[in-house]
Amino acid sequence: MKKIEAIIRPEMLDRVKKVLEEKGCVAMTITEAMGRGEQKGITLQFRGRSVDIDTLPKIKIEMVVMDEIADAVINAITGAARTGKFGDGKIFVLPVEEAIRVRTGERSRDYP
Amino acid sequence: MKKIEAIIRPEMLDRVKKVLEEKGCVAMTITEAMGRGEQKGITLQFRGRSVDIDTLPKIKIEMVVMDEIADAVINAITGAARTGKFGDGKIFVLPVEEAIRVRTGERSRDYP
Amino acid sequence: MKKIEAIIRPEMLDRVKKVLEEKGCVAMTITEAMGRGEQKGITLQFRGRSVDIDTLPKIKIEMVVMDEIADAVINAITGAARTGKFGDGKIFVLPVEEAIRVRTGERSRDYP
Amino acid sequence: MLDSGDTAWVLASTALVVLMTPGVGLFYAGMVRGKNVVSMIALSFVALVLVSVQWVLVGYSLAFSSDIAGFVGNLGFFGLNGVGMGCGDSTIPELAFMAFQLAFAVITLAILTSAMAERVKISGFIVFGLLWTTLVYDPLAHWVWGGGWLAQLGALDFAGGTVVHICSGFSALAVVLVIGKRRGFGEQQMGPHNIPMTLLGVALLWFGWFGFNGGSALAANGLAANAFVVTNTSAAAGAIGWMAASWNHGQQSSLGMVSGAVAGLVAITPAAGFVGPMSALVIGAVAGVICYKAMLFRIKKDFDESLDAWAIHGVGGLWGAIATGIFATAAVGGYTGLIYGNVGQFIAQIIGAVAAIAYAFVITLILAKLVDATIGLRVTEEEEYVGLDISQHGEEAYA
Amino acid sequence: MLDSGDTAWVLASTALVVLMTPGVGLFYAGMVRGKNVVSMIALSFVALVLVSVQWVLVGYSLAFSSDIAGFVGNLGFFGLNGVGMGCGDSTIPELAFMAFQLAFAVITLAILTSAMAERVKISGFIVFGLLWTTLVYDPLAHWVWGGGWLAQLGALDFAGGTVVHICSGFSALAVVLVIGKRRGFGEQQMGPHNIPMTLLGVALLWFGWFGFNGGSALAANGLAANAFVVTNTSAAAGAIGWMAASWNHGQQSSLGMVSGAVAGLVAITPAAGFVGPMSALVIGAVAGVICYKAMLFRIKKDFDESLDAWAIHGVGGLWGAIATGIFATAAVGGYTGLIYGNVGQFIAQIIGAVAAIAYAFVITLILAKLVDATIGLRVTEEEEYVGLDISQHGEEAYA
Amino acid sequence: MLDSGDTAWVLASTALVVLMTPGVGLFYAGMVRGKNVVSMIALSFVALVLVSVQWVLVGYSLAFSSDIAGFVGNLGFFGLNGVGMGCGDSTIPELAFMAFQLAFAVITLAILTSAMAERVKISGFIVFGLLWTTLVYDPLAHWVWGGGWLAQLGALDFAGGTVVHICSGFSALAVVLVIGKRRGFGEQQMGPHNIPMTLLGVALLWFGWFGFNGGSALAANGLAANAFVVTNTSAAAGAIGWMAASWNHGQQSSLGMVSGAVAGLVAITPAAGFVGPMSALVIGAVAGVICYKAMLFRIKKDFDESLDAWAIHGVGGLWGAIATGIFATAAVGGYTGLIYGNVGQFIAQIIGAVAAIAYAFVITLILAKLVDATIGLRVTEEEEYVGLDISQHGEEAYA
Ligand SMILES: Nc1ncnc2c1ncn2[C@@H]1O[C@H](COP(=O)(O)OP(=O)(O)O)[C@@H](O)[C@H]1O
Ligand SMILES: Nc1ncnc2c1ncn2[C@@H]1O[C@H](COP(=O)(O)OP(=O)(O)O)[C@@H](O)[C@H]1O
Ligand SMILES: Nc1ncnc2c1ncn2[C@@H]1O[C@H](COP(=O)(O)OP(=O)(O)O)[C@@H](O)[C@H]1O
Repeated sequence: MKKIEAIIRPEMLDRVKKVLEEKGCVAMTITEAMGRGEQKGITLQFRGRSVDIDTLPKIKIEMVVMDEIADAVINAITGAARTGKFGDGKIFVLPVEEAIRVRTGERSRDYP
Repeated sequence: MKKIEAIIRPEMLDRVKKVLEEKGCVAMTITEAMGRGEQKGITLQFRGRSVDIDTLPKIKIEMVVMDEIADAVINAITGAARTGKFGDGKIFVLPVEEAIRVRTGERSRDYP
Repeated sequence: MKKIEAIIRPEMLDRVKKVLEEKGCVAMTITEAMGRGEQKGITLQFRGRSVDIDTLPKIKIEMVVMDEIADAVINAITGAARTGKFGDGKIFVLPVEEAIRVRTGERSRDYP
Repeated sequence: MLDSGDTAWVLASTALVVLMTPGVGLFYAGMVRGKNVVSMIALSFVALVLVSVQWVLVGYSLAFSSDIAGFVGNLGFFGLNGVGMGCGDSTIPELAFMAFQLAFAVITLAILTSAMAERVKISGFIVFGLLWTTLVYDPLAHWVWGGGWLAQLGALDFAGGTVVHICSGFSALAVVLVIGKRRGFGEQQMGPHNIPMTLLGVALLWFGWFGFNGGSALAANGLAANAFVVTNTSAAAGAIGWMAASWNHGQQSSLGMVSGAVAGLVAITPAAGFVGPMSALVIGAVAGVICYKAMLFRIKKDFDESLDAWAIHGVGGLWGAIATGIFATAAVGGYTGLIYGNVGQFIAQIIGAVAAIAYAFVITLILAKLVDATIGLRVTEEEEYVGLDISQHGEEAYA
Repeated sequence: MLDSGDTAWVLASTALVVLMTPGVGLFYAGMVRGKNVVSMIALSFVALVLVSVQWVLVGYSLAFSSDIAGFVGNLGFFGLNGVGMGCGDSTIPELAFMAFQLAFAVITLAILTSAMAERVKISGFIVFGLLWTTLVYDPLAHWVWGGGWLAQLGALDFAGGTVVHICSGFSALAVVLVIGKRRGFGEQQMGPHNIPMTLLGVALLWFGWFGFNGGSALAANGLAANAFVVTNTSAAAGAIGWMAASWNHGQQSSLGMVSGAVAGLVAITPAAGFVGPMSALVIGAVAGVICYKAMLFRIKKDFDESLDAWAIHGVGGLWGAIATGIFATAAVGGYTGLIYGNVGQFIAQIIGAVAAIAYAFVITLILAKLVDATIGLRVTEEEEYVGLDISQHGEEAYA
Repeated sequence: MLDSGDTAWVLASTALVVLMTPGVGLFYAGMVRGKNVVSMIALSFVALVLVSVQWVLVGYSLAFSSDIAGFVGNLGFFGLNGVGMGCGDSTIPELAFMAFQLAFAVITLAILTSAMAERVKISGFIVFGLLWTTLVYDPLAHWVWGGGWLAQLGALDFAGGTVVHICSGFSALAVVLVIGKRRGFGEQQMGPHNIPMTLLGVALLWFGWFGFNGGSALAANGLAANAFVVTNTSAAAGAIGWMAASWNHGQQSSLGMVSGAVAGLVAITPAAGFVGPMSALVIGAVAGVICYKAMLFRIKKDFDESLDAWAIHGVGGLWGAIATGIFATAAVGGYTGLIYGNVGQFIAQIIGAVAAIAYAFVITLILAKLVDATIGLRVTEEEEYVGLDISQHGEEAYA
């Protein structure tokens, strides 16, 4: 079982959700965040001065999925969230040991 | 050492906190999130049309705990956060390799 | 590859960012959170009554880094975020299995 | 004959009172949860929209045209027939008076939305609101201001303590009995989501109240100035009263302070043209204390009338009506109260208040039950859970 | 000779109209994304600041001093030369009239910022705004109110349906053609970030509009009262009209309701001193429906004029101008419209509206292209991406 | 004899000035951190509540009853004794004048809360505020407006440049010396948490200022119209002045623009009844520049008077007092200034300003130290850390 953490552009959220839905992956948790990558944000030019926009708004999608579909999810997100420009985001895959469904109390090592 | 990520209904937070306090578990980090499970949110009926409420507000509780008490914490949360209806949430357990206390700089593999 | 989750005082964010930049670590994701440690927040005295301030605002910094530099990052954060008083925060280290750069689709087990 | 100064003041006052209705919306909306904010403000706007039309069509006529049996007006002014730009034997145009009164009818319904917070069905509210303003507000306004039986009895109500505040406050209580508590009430936190919004609402209310009370002199004269001054004084005293009464409960909440101010504003409303500033200090301070106690009582009784239209407007209005009978002084408005030995006035005030309470409460109960039984007054459980903003308006307050 | 009541009312009205400009800012700012909030409010303040200075220097003179060829005033009042504390043959000081008119010039530019939302360069806006108010607004105001050719033709515009609303609304359309769509328009969600802010903006607009229309009587009299009443009536009817027209699209959005109210306010503006309350019901309700349809049309045409200055102010103003020619009744303002058989008035209204549309659209197009080609009207792609708050103002709305 | 138009205007103006106090609250609250928002707005409300009561009890009497040694009034009007609905030899009711003056006393204390932002103990503020309004504001108001020594000297202050702005601004400086910096000042980011809230506050201030200055004519006449116009002109010019002065520092911040506008409003306040619109352009523009420089100076000196009551109200008021002595023209208010060769007026203005600065600064210093040494003016370190909203009010602004 994997946790997929995708940090994407906020304006790409709708597209990503749609693509994932088509793959039958609907369960997710979404958080607002601020972030920057190796480019250190964006640099704007003002009359000869350059101003760093330190961090930019991002959306973090967290999905816990079975090992088998992790790759498909990653590819779906990557495809939908890409613009090809700096700031498109990153996806991280973390191991999950167990998942519990609160409604029923079910516990499982290879949900969800 | 485990990280317990519980995604629960916002209105259950107070109960969950209380139950955990009774168990002596007070340290936690709380984030607001939006989420949906396999049901894809809630569907409302409006004059023959059905409207999907895509994602609903959730609270994410993160607690890093010693392996020994993880189960107790999970059970406490599950018990307190349950209404028995869809949307009650999920708990995920992730491995943690190390924990550092900023105040003192102490590092430990089985805190917290 | 490690994920470093540092929960710090909001007012320390600027310092922490600066110290990390000096070390060449700029990529990060920042989230607002509420938290409490073992002290259960802060207790204020009002005319003989004591009032618990349950949770206090915190900032969560998430950085995925190569194993080699994890220690340096941890030390940098610890140094910059410390006031020596309760509430300084914690840092947790989690294993990351894979990282994907959305812009290019590159996948790697020891980025970032 | 037209007096341009009086007209300027009444028109300005009318604008101020109209602004109070969104003010009520903001005041309330700050105190509900984030998922019902749009709804709460929208309800006030709906009140403004509905009553604005109802009033020019029939409301003004029911309240102010020739009297039928002391109970209600006839349809003589239907569609503002005969209500024109002229002044009759007043100093302001009839249309200005009509507009000023319109703003009162509007806000009375807006205050009442307190009782439906976070659970009312928008269609149910529209139907209920139209019935209520027609069958509860309009007759009551007629009783007191339109030459009805309370006017004949000599009950005083300068700017609407009975007509506006008792009426909306006790109607709110009746509505709560029908619509019931919000799900989770008493178990979950349902605290205010945005206190600055509520404080802004109070700022607009305090500001607008100068028109509410000051404009009720229907002239720009010494009486208006007196009403203006006592309004401000009572508001301040109300805030102090509430703060003092709640002091030992620890820190001083801003919501408490402004609730006290509103209580003071409510209580001085019926008295504003009959008492002086020193009486206003007393009236306001007592209002702050009483309304605070009423709120505690409401909480103890477990009524989910949580924006406190009853505790503040109902109880504050009741106290104001009585206080008018106590403190009225000939020097201000030509009438005397109990402290000058005029028991008759005191009794008239009590009769007026009690009659208004009974009428508003009973008719509102019937209307609410009627609407609830037919088209429904309350949303479904799931609609309530996701919040009225999404379920009733398809909107989210904040993105 | 000075009438203190008239003066009190016009000064109060002027203050109300000035408040409308930040009202427009809040109204718009609630509807944009969180990264352009400061920008949107600031644009209204910039309009207030710029036009306040331009108007006392040259604007008032161009609009109201002696006529040149029916087209524009001369520079006789340059720097308010000869505009003083006296009343001439009016009942209010010349300076009061000047200030009242200033507030109209200000808000007209503020309305126009709709078309530049989330993409305008602040320096470009400053230059464009100064040119536009001087070359588009001032002549148009002269045509209608300053004794220009439309005034001579007999076209009626009580409070600015043509001068303010047609002018800003159709100019907005022209600006959009030059400045283009926001990046991502039609693909990404660009919904409102703070609906309560928009509702607060509408509250201030509704409130201020009493001064806008009521004050346009330039006296505190029956005509002012009539204008006041029809304003409120049309606003309410507009809300109902829009709600009814959009009903089958599901729940009732609060933004729809208040958009309808603004449509009603716009449409009654030119008519407020010429029609009675029952006509206002019709004018408002029709405005709600028409402006809603105009918005749908605008969406279908894929115009990114998303705060709908065109659909609401432009189309609403057009309908109001025509409606004045239909419903004007001698009983209110001394003029009659089509329903009383006066075809001439109806035609004059249409000529006036069409001329204003053509003039505003064409000159705005030219000015916008000019500014765009020189200093630039639009920010760079990256500036737009991070948002105007950061890129143009170096500020973040919320921390 | 009563003039209804004058009364209408003064009552409306009073309402406007009362609204400015929550306006100050919102203006300030937007600029503090999210944990001190309720506190910042509440401080303004506390000022409104406290001074409203103090003024009717003793404040009005100390300021306006018969003179004692040119320094202060006596207690002749204690509890508004003898202040009634009649007009004396004015055209407005005494109570209306009293209420108008009340609103000035209120806002002066509210402005002063700048100096205590994010660190004041609520109980300390209540005690300090009562002492300060009684011992600093009331005498100063008497000196200038109540027939005290500055009035006798011939110092001009039309609407409170000295009484309100110098007084609050320089008092703020004194308070900061006693209360000290916020913890972390200069090290941590303490930026504005909600700029739209601040802009809304400015909108209410600008709006209310028309009553502040226009109402100070105490009549609805040409003088009021002049005051109204120069107020708007100076505000706009102030914004432009500040923007120009800060231009080379990159983008144009909205906070800079509105700070400049407030500076312009402050500076024109003493002059509004003595100068014409073209002088107002100069006064405002210079105010924008000077106050911006004062802010830079304040930052350089590392004073944590970060909401800039001193830089904007203090320095702006000082410049306004001097500017009155420079630009006063007989054509407007009957007095002449330096540019007409009247050196005496210029000197009187400087004496008045310096005396007010000295008095306000010294007495405030003493009072602040006194309160700080007894019940304490500042919260504890932990209370400051969690924020005043939680620690002083038990509330959180946003949920
Ligand atoms: N190493 C990292 N650790 C945590 N978050 C990261 C890391 N790298 C990128 N991010 C997140 O992803 C977002 C986009 O990253 P960015 O570097 O702009 O993408 P890219 O370089 O692939 O174009 C950042 O704003 C940040 O939130
Ligand atoms: N696989 C998942 N990955 C991430 N978050 C999830 C996942 N499943 C559920 N969640 C989170 O838990 C919340 C509740 O889930 P839900 O499916 O409604 O619970 P249940 O199906 O057990 O009733 C969701 O809104 C979402 O935030
Ligand atoms: N075990 C834990 N799990 C999750 N978050 C924690 C844990 N311990 C601390 N935190 C986070 O760190 C913050 C600071 O912790 P605190 O206990 O005050 O630090 P310390 O005890 O080192 O002074 C808390 O507010 C909380 O957000």
